[in-house]
Amino acid sequence: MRALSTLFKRSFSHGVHPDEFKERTEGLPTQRMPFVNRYVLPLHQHLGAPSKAVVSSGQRVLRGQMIAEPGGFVSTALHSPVTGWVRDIGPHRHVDGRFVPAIEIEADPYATQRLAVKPALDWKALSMEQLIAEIQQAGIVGLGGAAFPSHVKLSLPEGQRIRHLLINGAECEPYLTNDHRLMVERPDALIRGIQIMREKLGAAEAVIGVELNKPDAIDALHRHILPEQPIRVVSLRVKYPQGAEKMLIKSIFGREVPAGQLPRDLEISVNNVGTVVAVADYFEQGMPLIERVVTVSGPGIAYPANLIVPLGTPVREVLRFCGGLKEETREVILGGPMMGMPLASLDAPILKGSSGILAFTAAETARPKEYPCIRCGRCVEACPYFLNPSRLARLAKARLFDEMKAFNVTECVECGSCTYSCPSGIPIVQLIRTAKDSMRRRQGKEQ
Amino acid sequence: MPRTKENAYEEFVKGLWRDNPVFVQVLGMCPMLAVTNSAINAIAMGLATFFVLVGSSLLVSSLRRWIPKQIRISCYIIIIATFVTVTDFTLQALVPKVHKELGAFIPLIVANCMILGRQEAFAAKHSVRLAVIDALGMASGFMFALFTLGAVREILGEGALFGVSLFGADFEPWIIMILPPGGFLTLGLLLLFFSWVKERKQQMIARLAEAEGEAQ
Amino acid sequence: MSDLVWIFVSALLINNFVLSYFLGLCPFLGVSSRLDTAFRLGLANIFVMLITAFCAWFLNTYILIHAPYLRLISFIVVIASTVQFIEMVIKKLSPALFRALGIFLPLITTNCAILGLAIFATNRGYGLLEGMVFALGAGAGFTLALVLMAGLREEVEMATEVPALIRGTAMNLIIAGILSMAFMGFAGLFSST
Amino acid sequence: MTSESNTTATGSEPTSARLVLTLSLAGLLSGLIIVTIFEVTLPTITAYKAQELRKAVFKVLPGVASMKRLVYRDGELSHSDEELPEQEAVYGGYGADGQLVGYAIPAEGPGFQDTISLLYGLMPDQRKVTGMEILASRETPGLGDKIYKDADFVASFLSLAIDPEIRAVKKGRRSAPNELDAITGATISSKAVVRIINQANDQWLPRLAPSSPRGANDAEN
Amino acid sequence: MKQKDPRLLVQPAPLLKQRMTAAQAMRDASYALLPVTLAGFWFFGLSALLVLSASIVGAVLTEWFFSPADVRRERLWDGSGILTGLLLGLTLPTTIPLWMAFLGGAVSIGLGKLIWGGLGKNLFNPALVGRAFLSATFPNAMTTWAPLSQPGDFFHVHASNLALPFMHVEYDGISAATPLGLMKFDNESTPWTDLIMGNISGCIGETSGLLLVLGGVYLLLRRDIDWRIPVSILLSVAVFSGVLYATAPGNYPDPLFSVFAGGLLIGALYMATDPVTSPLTPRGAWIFGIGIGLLVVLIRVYGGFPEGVMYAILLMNAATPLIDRYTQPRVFGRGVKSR
Repeated sequence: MRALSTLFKRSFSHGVHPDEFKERTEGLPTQRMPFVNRYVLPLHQHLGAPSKAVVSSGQRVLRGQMIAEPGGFVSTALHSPVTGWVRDIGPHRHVDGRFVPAIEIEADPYATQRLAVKPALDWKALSMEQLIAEIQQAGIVGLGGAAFPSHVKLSLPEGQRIRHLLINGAECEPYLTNDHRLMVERPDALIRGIQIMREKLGAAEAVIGVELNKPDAIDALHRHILPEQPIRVVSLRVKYPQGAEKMLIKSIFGREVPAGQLPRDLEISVNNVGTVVAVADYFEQGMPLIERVVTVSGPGIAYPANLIVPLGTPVREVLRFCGGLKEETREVILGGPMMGMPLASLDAPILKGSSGILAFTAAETARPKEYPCIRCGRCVEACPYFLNPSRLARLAKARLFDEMKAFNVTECVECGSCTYSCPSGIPIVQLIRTAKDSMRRRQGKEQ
Repeated sequence: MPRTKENAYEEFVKGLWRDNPVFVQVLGMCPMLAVTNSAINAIAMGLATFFVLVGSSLLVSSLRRWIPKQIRISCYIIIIATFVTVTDFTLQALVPKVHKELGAFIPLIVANCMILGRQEAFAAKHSVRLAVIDALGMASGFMFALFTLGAVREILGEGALFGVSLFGADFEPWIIMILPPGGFLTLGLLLLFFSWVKERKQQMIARLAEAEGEAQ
Repeated sequence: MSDLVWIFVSALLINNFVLSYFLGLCPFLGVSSRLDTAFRLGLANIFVMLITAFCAWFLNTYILIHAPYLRLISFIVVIASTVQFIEMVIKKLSPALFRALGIFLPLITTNCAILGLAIFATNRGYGLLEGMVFALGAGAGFTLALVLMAGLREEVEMATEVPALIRGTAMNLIIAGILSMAFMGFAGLFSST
Repeated sequence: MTSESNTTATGSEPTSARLVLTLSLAGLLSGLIIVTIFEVTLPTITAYKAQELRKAVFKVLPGVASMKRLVYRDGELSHSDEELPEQEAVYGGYGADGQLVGYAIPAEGPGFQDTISLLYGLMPDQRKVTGMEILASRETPGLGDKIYKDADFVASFLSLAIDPEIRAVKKGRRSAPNELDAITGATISSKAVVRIINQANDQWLPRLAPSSPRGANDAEN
Repeated sequence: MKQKDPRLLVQPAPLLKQRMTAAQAMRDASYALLPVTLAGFWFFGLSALLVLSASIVGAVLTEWFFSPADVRRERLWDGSGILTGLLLGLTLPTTIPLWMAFLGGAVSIGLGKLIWGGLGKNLFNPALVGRAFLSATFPNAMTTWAPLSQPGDFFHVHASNLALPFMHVEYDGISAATPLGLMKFDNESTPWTDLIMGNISGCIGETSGLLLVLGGVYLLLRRDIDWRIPVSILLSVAVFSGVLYATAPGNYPDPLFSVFAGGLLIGALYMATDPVTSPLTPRGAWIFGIGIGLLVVLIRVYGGFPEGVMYAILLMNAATPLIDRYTQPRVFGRGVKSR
């Protein structure tokens, strides 16, 4: 029955439908991860300019205290996730294995870890500019994965307005259930957050897009929306990459965001459910973004879980809390299996954009031996941007970059649907990514 | 710029093999593929081209001081066309059967870019002696290529060479070889074969050099 | 009427100038690496062929009956000068067209397909209309072969797996051979009805 | 460039008058050479052509001793040796007694691969074809070229009724005097030959009056 | 206290893969051809088996000979060479000398595949390149058909099969005409029941329409082939020949005959659908299919050959790069306005 109704649900064209693997964690209530004794907070965990540290080594910091201020407009503040001492401000291992500037904080094992924050704010009294400034101060970024500073998204250029506030609850990446749990467990907070943003943006309505594989989340939202609230919940066909904002807009409004433009050009603002909840928490409790929900899953994890993890917790500690990695684990991914980052070291910390920790065994990481492309066209049918990935991959191999541009490689969002769908095991998106890097480097040289 | 005897020899040999107009420079293919369905046609075409090329090279190089450069191409074309017309009539009178086989492709020698190319690239800049030697080499090379192609196509296509049956009446001819696709495929495969030979030779030289290096 | 259809189809497909008569091979192999240039060369070629057919008919009917021996030389002179003339006219009248076709016009002068067209039309005794239809078919056939070849070559260019030994002319000739085999399917078209 | 130094060696930039002069001189010279060779070879070429034609005509018209080129002009046939474009001609064949035996008619039309041109003998009063010779064709070697290589096929034109029209039928199914066996594997080429002859018949039969044409009188002299 | 880290792989996402593999697609195609192949043995006896083996051996040996030593095994077992040889063999007449079938297999792989850089890079269907070569080279051998073998003489091998290489072929006197040949030269139609059951003469694999469709449906269900291609080919052939048939039923074959006779089904279902040589885009697939249909009807009705499927597919193969180029779908977000 569900399969049948799925067929008629609106969605974007193309895309893929990988196995979901969500059943292992979607029923698990979110747990709070206990404090550990060491936290590492890289100054650059969002898109844009890095934050600037405002604390010094040895200084005592309280949980929720700002430790770094925005380093520019496209940048946000950073807060201590724990009460303790700043141990070091210097290079620490990042997700990709490189060393980046970070603040290391040692937790005070005897502190109460009560939030040391200012009281709730009366958001209704704030002007839009003040609200935006507050959100920047709260360090809120898009929690879906891209970690784009939310206040930037909310600041509109002169003459533009927002008609629809679109809340992204698609969570199309397999394995991940953190948004799902958030919607099930905190629909009230979500709706309050929507209320704040919708009224401040002056949007006529808010739409929450949720994929059909989260019926309990849809129910919970329906139960909490008051009849007079202009909030719609739209259930969507399960499909990857529905969570990409342009695809979500296509699915819900049936409109394409023109290439090179942003959703706001269609008078739409898209925000992740986690982000909206963070906004609500900040204005109601004064709590800045110091923790987030992380799904820990994958065949290499002994006890999968949905956890509220303080930012900066080393992945190693999270894994240990979940029973450690199984012997056969081969790869650990921060984020979803389609677009996440492979971890080079378990010392890497949880960042604002880390939606999951997935541990994979040989069965998942084994790459099939690469076979020649037989032009079966599955990647073409998968690409949500209607590109021709097989051709782009061939051009990338032949290093014909100008040709690649002629075939619109710049539109590629690297969602990985092509690699997923390729029966020949060609790492299409990886080839495209590398080619784009070389192109960027070459362009840099020319300038 | 006095030239030694060896140079003259060089000029001759280069057209035959190293800079073979067909196998290496891939020039003048229009008349060539069309008439190489038998060895005899290939030779006839080769001779006609030979005559035109040598004759016009001779004339161009001897007149090179009097031909103004602005109209040199037109002059070359007139010279070549004259030779071609002469060839056309001569063949028609002497060997009408061959002329019928070659048909429209004799006048097309004019458009053979190899001939015009030699005038522009060589005859116009060198002495009569060298120009003729070069033309002889190039024309021989061209004829050699035509013959190879014609022979391969005739042997497989009719089981004969110069019309003489090679394998007896029981041979099953490969008809494609005397059809147009056979021309393309044979030339393509011959080019492939020659580049393979060349590569082998280079590998061999490299290996010899290596062996020598080790011996020392 | 059916004669004209057959002349057209024959020149276009059955006896395609490039794939069956081997005429115009130099541009076919030389200018077929990019699709858009191939297409424009083809168009320029059709244009010149039409004019050549007209000139050849004119020469044959009014001049060469008195001096048949001047056929070849007059064809060449006429082709060369018409191309030159067209180049000048186009340059004056339509600079855009000149930019599109201009660089190909001198190339066409040495294209044996043009001369071949004039000679074949003469040998077969075509009248004006037949000659023009023949020219149109031959030009369109040349363009068709050129464009197909260019499409195929652009694909081959991408294939890094093509053995280095084959790359280049050998490969192009073999592709042409296969194309020519495929065109054999048109043999006998419209002749049995 | 070396050629540049060559021209500059003869003097400064040549004037256009000189260019024109050079070109005309070249043209003149080349014309002279061509005319000479043409004049020298013309008799041989013409003789050969005439001989070939004669051979062909005699082959398709048995029992002929002399022939004449007849052109169709102003509604009747007349003798003419002058070749003019867009003029249709046949060859009248005459016996030793000077009587008209029949006509050799050149015809052409589309074949399997390319145009087939042929010459066939026709005796209008006996309503039959007396022979056929392929002059030029590009039919497939081994198959279509049997239209002139297959002796049986060529022989079947030696006496072939033309009424109502000639038909090529599958080998072994020949049942009427106006039918002939098509070549197995070259049906299209066989049919093409037949069609070319039929079309030429349609065109020429009305023109070839059963009585001897005017030009024929000359042959008796 | 320090936990032992596993050796972590840093392999960029995406890590998930669907289960279909290209090698599986090759095997699927071979399975789909199995019923037709067996029917070929049934209809034509041992000769069919010999011809098929010769073409497969020709293909596989060529592949083996020209492959670098280190990848030989793998190339041999990826199944594409066998598939090419099988497809070629199925389109040959049973009377063809074995050496010609072998040569055809070798040409298929050599000119159809290896020179292009191997599997996936060829722009023409390899089996059809081999077949076109044989058709142009030995037109007689390629158009001499044997009638169906009688139950008793399954083990009868045509003398012509065993002709010595390069030597002239003698046929054992029995010859039959294909339905299309009968149509073309004698204007005789064949009952469609015979066409569907395979009670006709022709190439080894083109006799039974029913089994061909069966295998095709299997491939369609496995999503190995693009449904648009066979559908558009068969539909356009039916429509074009239907229009002709409607104008003069006596002169033209009826649409059902046109679809089931000759190599159309095997071509439309197994050769034109070869993903390597057909367009990638959906719109391109339609154009490709309609183009083939049009050419098939054109060659069959107005051309010099009774059958034109092979040429039609090769010609459209040649046009595939152009079709692909001009049917690129509109990139998401291109050509739309924000308001």
